[in-house]
Amino acid sequence: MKQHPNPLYDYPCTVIENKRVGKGLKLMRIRQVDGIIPQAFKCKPGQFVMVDLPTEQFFFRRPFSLLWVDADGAMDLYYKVVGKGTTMMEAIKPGSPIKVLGPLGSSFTKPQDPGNALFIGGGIGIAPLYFLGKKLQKQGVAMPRCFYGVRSQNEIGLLGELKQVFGENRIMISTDDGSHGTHGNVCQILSAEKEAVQQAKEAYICGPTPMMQASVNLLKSLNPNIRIEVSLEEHMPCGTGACTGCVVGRRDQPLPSKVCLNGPVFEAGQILWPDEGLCVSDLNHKEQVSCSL
Amino acid sequence: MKQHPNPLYDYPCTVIENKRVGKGLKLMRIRQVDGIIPQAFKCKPGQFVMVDLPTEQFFFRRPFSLLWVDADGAMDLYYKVVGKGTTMMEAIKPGSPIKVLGPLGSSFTKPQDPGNALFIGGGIGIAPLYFLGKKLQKQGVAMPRCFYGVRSQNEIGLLGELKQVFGENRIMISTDDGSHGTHGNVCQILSAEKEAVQQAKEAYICGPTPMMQASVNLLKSLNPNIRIEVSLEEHMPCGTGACTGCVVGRRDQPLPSKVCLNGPVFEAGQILWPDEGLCVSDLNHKEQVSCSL
Amino acid sequence: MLPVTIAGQHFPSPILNASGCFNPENFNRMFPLKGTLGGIVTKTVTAQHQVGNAQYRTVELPGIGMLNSIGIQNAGLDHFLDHDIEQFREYKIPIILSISANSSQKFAQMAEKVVTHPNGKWVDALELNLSCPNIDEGGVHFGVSPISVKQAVQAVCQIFSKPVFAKLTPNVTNITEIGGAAIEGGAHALVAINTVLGLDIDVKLKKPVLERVSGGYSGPGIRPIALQAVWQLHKHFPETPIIAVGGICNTEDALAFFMAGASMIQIGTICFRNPLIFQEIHQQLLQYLDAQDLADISELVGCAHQNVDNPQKIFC
Amino acid sequence: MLPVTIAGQHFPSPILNASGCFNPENFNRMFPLKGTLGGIVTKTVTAQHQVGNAQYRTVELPGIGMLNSIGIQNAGLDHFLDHDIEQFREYKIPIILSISANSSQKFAQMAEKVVTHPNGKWVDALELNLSCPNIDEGGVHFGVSPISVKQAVQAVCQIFSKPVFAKLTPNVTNITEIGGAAIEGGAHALVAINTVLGLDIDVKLKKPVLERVSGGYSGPGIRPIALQAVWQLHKHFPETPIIAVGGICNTEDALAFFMAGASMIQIGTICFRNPLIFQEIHQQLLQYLDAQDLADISELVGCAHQNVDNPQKIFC
Ligand SMILES: Cc1cc2nc3c(=O)[nH]c(=O)nc-3n(C[C@H](O)[C@H](O)[C@H](O)COP(=O)(O)OP(=O)(O)OC[C@H]3O[C@@H](n4cnc5c(N)ncnc54)[C@H](O)[C@@H]3O)c2cc1C
Ligand SMILES: Cc1cc2nc3c(=O)[nH]c(=O)nc-3n(C[C@H](O)[C@H](O)[C@H](O)COP(=O)(O)OP(=O)(O)OC[C@H]3O[C@@H](n4cnc5c(N)ncnc54)[C@H](O)[C@@H]3O)c2cc1C
Ligand SMILES: Cc1cc2nc3c(=O)[nH]c(=O)nc-3n(C[C@H](O)[C@H](O)[C@H](O)COP(=O)(O)O)c2cc1C
Ligand SMILES: Cc1cc2nc3c(=O)[nH]c(=O)nc-3n(C[C@H](O)[C@H](O)[C@H](O)COP(=O)(O)O)c2cc1C
Ligand code: FES
Ligand code: FES
Repeated sequence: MKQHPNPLYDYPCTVIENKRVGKGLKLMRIRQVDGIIPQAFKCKPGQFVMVDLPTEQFFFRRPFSLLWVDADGAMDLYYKVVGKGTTMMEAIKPGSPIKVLGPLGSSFTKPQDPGNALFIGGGIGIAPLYFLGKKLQKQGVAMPRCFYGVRSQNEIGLLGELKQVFGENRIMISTDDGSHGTHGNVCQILSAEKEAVQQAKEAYICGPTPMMQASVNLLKSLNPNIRIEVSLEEHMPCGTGACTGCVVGRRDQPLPSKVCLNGPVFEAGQILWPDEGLCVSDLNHKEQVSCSL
Repeated sequence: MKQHPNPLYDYPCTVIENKRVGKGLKLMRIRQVDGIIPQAFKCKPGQFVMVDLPTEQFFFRRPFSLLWVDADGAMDLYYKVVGKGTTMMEAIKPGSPIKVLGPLGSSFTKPQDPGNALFIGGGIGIAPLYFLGKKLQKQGVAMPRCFYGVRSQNEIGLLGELKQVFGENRIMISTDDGSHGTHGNVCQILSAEKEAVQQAKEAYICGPTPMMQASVNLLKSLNPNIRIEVSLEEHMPCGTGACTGCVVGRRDQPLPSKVCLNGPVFEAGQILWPDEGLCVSDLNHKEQVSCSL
Repeated sequence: MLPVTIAGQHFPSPILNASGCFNPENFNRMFPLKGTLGGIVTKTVTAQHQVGNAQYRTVELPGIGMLNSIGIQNAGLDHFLDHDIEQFREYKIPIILSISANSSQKFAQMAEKVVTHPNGKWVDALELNLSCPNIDEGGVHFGVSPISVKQAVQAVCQIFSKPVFAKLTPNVTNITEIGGAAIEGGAHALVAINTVLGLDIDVKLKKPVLERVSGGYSGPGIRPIALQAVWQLHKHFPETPIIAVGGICNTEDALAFFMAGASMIQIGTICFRNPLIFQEIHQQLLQYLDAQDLADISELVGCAHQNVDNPQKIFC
Repeated sequence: MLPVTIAGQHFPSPILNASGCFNPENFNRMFPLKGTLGGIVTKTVTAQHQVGNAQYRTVELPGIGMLNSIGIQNAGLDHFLDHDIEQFREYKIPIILSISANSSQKFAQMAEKVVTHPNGKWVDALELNLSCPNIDEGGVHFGVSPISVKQAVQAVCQIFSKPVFAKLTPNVTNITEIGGAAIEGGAHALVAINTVLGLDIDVKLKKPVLERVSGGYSGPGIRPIALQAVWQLHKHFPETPIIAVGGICNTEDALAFFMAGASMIQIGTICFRNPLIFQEIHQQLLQYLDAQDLADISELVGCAHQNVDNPQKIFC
C-alpha cells in the first residue's frame, strides 16, 4: 500500500454498514478505498472527521467523533439522527461512497492513573470516550470508571460494547426517565460515588454542554485538584480552522480558540462556558474597528 | 372515480416504465395515482405537460409533449437526454412518484383532408405528430404522409410504432448520415415528393426551429395555399403563462405570444422566426418606460 | 385567523402572488384559489403597451433561482382596464394593480386613468414598481433615489385614495432610506423586495445568457437578502405594514418573514415549479397557528425583534 | 498557461483563496497547495487584536450558502508580522495581506508598520477590506462611500509600493462608482465582491440565528451578484485587473468569471465543503485551455463582452 505523506486527508471511503443501534442512533462503518495507507485512521481518541453529506446541494460537512478505528483502515462513527444532515446519513446504503476529512482536532491526554480515571459521557458524547477506553483496554492497563447518562433505556445504544470495554461493574448508567440504571442525570451517579471522584486524578467528559458544565462544577467541588478534559461541540462550517466560526472563549488568553483546531478536547479550566460570556465583542478595545464580517 | 372539476391539474403520478428506445432516447410511461378521473389525459395532440424533476434543489419543471394518452389515464412521454433535467429523468426507476402539470397549451387542428396532409417531424419533435397520427388512425380516416428527419439510424427510436400508425409506405425517413432512408435532411425528402406537397391542404411540423423554418419556406414555395401548423419550443420556466418568459414574436399583432399558453402550436404565418427579430425591444415606443425587469 | 387588514383594505389571507409570476387564467383553471390567496397582484402595467425584451428572457440557476429580463411585456393600461381586469374579478378577492412609469407625472397620469375609468373601481390597491428608469433624473432608476421615490408615491397618493404600496428594489446602499422616503410620500405599505441585479454567462457560447445581459435574480437564493431588508424596514418603521417578497419557497420561509416584520407575503419564482404552493402555505399556516395556540397571524408579525438579546450589538 | 502578472507581481496561478476562508496550517498538511494556489490571502488583520463576535457566528443556508458574522477575530498586525506570517511563507507563493481599519489614517499606519517591520518584506500585496465602519464618516462603512474608499486606498498606496487591491462590498447602489474611486486612489486591482448583507431567522426560537442578527451572505447563492459586479467593473474599467470572488464553486463558475472580466479568482465558502477545490479547478482549467487550444488563461479574460450582440441594449 502507498503511504500518504500527510496525515490529514480527504478520504474517499465506502460505507460498509449503517445500522440502527437504538432510538435514532446509528452506527456507520466505513473503509477508505484509494489504496493509501489509512493514516487518517492513525488517529487518537477525541479526534473527529468531517463527513461530506450525500447531496449535490450546498451543505456544510458534519463533524463526528471517531468511535473506533481498525488497524486496516475501517472506522466507526456513532451518530444520532437530529436534523437534515444526519437524516441524509441515515439513508445511506452499504456500498455507497462517502468522503471523510480527517483526522481533525486535538485528542485526550492518556490518563496517568487510568484505574482511577473518570469517564463521563452524555448521550452521543460517549463516542470518543469509548474510543479512549478501548485503547486502554488493548494496552491492558487498569480500566477507568465510566459514568454514562442518557435520556432513556432505548437510547443507550452500545451497552454491550461498553460493558465489554469498561467491565460490567465499572460502567454506571443514569436515565432521565429511570428506565435503566439510576433514575436521574449523570451528576447523580457521580455524587453517589464520592470516593471514586475524590480518588481520581483525571476526568474525561463529553456530552451536552450543560451536562459538561454541571459535571465539571461537581468534580471541582469534590476534588479541586482533579485534571478535567472536556470535548466540546460547536457549529463547524469547515472543521479545519479556516473559518473561525466554531470558537470558545478562553480563561487564559485574550482570543477565543477554534474548537475544531485547538479542540475539540480542552482542559476544562481553560475555557469559558457559554453563560460565562463565550467571547463577546464588548471585550474589543474601544478604539479598534469592530466589524461583524 | 371522482371527477375533477377542472381539466388542468398537477397530477401526482407513478412511473410505470422508463425505457431506452434509441441513442439517448427514452420512453416514459406514467399513470396518475390519486383516483381522480384522468382529465389531464383528455388532452389533444400538441398539448404538453410540465414534469417536475426528482430533486430537492430548485429547478424549473421541464416541458414535454404528450406522445400518447390511454383512456385509463396512463400516458407516454418520449424524450431525449440532453441536459441536467433529462439526465435526472433518465435515472428514474419504475415505481417512483412523479408530478406532471397539464394538459397545457394549444393543440393541432384536426386535418380536413387527412389523407393528403403532411406530417413533418425532426428528431424528438415526432412526439406530438405521432399522437395526432394515432388519433386519426383510431378514427379510421385516410392516413397522412409522415416525413421524419433524424441524425442517424440509432436516433429513430419509435420506427416500429410509427410504421404501425402511418403505414409502412407513408412514412419517409431521412438521416443526416445516410444510415437509414434518404441521406440528407427532411427538406430533401419533401422536395422529392413535390406532388404530395402540392396536393396537401395542411401540414403539421414539429422539430428544431431551423428545420421548421426551412420546411415552412419549402412548403410555401411549392404550395402557397397550404395551411401550416408548427409546434414551437422555448425555454419554459412555468408553462402556465405566468412568467412571460417563453414568447414568440407575431406577424399579426403587436405583442409577442406566450408559447406555453397561446402555443405551442401556431399557424406558421402568424409567427416571426428568431432571425426575423423575435420580439426586440427596439419595437417599444420611444416615450415608453423601458425596463429590463 | 389569517385575514389581514392593511390601510383599511381587508385581505382574506396574508398570501399574495408576486407581480409578474402569476397567471389568473391558468391558475384559476387549476384549483380554486379563492380563500387561499389574499389578493391578486397583476403583472406590472405601463401606460402604453410594451413588447418586452428579446429571448432569452430567463435563465434557470439550478439550486438558487433564476434571472429574468422580461421587459414588462404588457398590453398597456387601457387594455388592462378595458379587458384584462375582468379575469381577475372572477377570484372575488382584492385586485392590486402593479404600475410602472418613467416619471412622477406619468405615474400620476396612470393613477388618474385608474380613477376615471369605469372599471377602475375594481382596483383595490396600487403597487408601484419603482425599478424602472426615471427620465426626469436622467434615467436613474426610481427606486435608488429617495427623492424620486417620494415624488412618485406622493403623486399617486394625491389622486388614488385607496392603499398605495411602494415596491422597493434591493439594489441600493440603504433600503431603509428609500423605504422612509416612500412612507413620507404617503405609501400605506412597503413591498420588499424586487429582484436583485444579477448576471449569468453561458460558458460554452462565451456570452451572457440573457439577451439583455443583466437581469433580475429571484428565487431561494435571494431569501436572506429579502429577510434582511424586511428586518431593517420593520425595525425602522414598525408602524408601516410590510409585504415581504423574495425567495419564499415554503411555510418555514413564510414564518421567518412574518417574524421579521412582514404583515403579508408574496410568492413568486417558486410557484413556477409548484403552482399549488399558495394552498400549501395557507393550510400549513393555519396548522401552525393552531399548534402554537395563536389566534391571529398578526401575533407573529415582527416577534423576532423582541428576542434579540442585545439590540445595541446589532450593528458593527 | 495559468500564471498571471498583476501590477508587476507574478502569481503562479490565477486561483487564490478568499480572505477568512483558509487555514494554511491545516490545508498545507492536507496536500501540497504549491502550484495550484497563485498566492495566499490572509484572514483580515486589524491594527490591534480583535476578539470577534459571540456565537453563533455562522448559519448554514442549505443549497444557497451561508451567513457569517465572525467579527474579524485576529491577533493584530504586530502578532501577524512577528509570528503568523511564518506559516504562510512555507508555501513559497505570494502573500496577500488583508487589512482593515476604521480610518484612512489607521490604514496608513498599518501600511507603515508593514513597510517598517523586518518581516514586512514578505508581504507581496495588500488587500484592503473596506467593509468596516469609517469613524471619520460617522461610522458609515468605508466601502459604500466613494470618497472614503479613495482616501483609504490613496493613504495606503503612498506608503506601500507593492500592489494594493481594493476589496469592494456589493451592498451599494452602484459598485462601479466605488470601483472607480478605488482606481482613482491608486488601486492596482479590484477584488469583487465581499459578502452580501443577509439575515436568517430560527423559526423555532423566533429569533435571528446570528448573535449579531445580520451577517455576510456567501456561497453559491451570491454568484449571479458577483458575476454582475465583475461584468460591470470590467466594462467600465477594462484596464484594471479584477479579482473575482463570490460563489465560485467549480470550474464552470471560474470560467464564467474569467469570461466576465476577471484576471484572477478567489475561492471561499465552497472550500469548507471541498478543501480539494483549489487543485480540482487548477487541473480542470489546464484541461480546458488544452481542449480550447488556448495558450494562456488571459485570452479568456473578458471575452464574453465581445459576444454581446447589441451592447447598447444592455441597460434598460
Ligand atoms: C467535534 C464534534 C464531534 C461530534 N461527534 C458526534 C458524534 O460522534 N455523534 C453524533 O451523533 N454527533 C456528533 N457531533 C454532533 C454532530 O455534528 C451534529 O449532531 C450534526 O452536525 C447535526 O447535523 P444535522 O444536519 O443532522 O442537524 P441540524 O441541526 O439540521 O444541523 C444544522 C446545522 O447546525 C449544525 N449543528 C447542529 N447541532 C450541532 C452540534 N451539536 N454540533 C455541531 N454542529 C451542530 C450543523 O453542523 C449544521 O450546520 C459532534 C460535533 C462535534 C463538533
Ligand atoms: C412544448 C414543448 C414540448 C416539448 N416536448 C418534448 C418532447 O416531447 N421530448 C423531448 O425530448 N423534448 C421536448 N421538449 C424539449 C425539452 O423540454 C427539453 O429538451 C428539456 O427541457 C431539456 O432539459 P434539460 O434539463 O435536460 O436540458 P438543459 O439544456 O440542461 O436545460 C436547461 C434549461 O434550458 C431549458 N431548455 C433547454 N432546451 C430547451 C428546449 N429546447 N425547449 C425548452 N426549454 C429548453 C430547460 O427548460 C432549462 O430551463 C419540449 C419543449 C417544449 C417547449
Ligand atoms: C419572471 C418574473 C417576472 C417579474 N415581473 C415583475 C413585474 O412585472 N413587476 C414587478 O414589480 N416585479 C416583477 N417580478 C419580481 C417579483 O414580483 C418578485 O419581487 C421577485 O421575483 C422576488 O420574489 P421571488 O423570489 O419569490 O420570485 C418578476 C419576477 C419574475 C421571476
Ligand atoms: C467565514 C468567512 C469569513 C470571512 N472573513 C473575511 C475577512 O476576514 N476579510 C474579508 O475581506 N472577507 C472575508 N470573508 C468574505 C470572503 O473573503 C468572500 O469575499 C466571500 O465569502 C464571497 O466569496 P465565497 O462566496 O466564495 O465565499 C469571509 C467569508 C466567510 C464565509
Ligand atoms: S469550523 Fe471553521 S474554524 Fe472551526
Ligand atoms: S413558460 Fe412562463 S409564460 Fe410561458
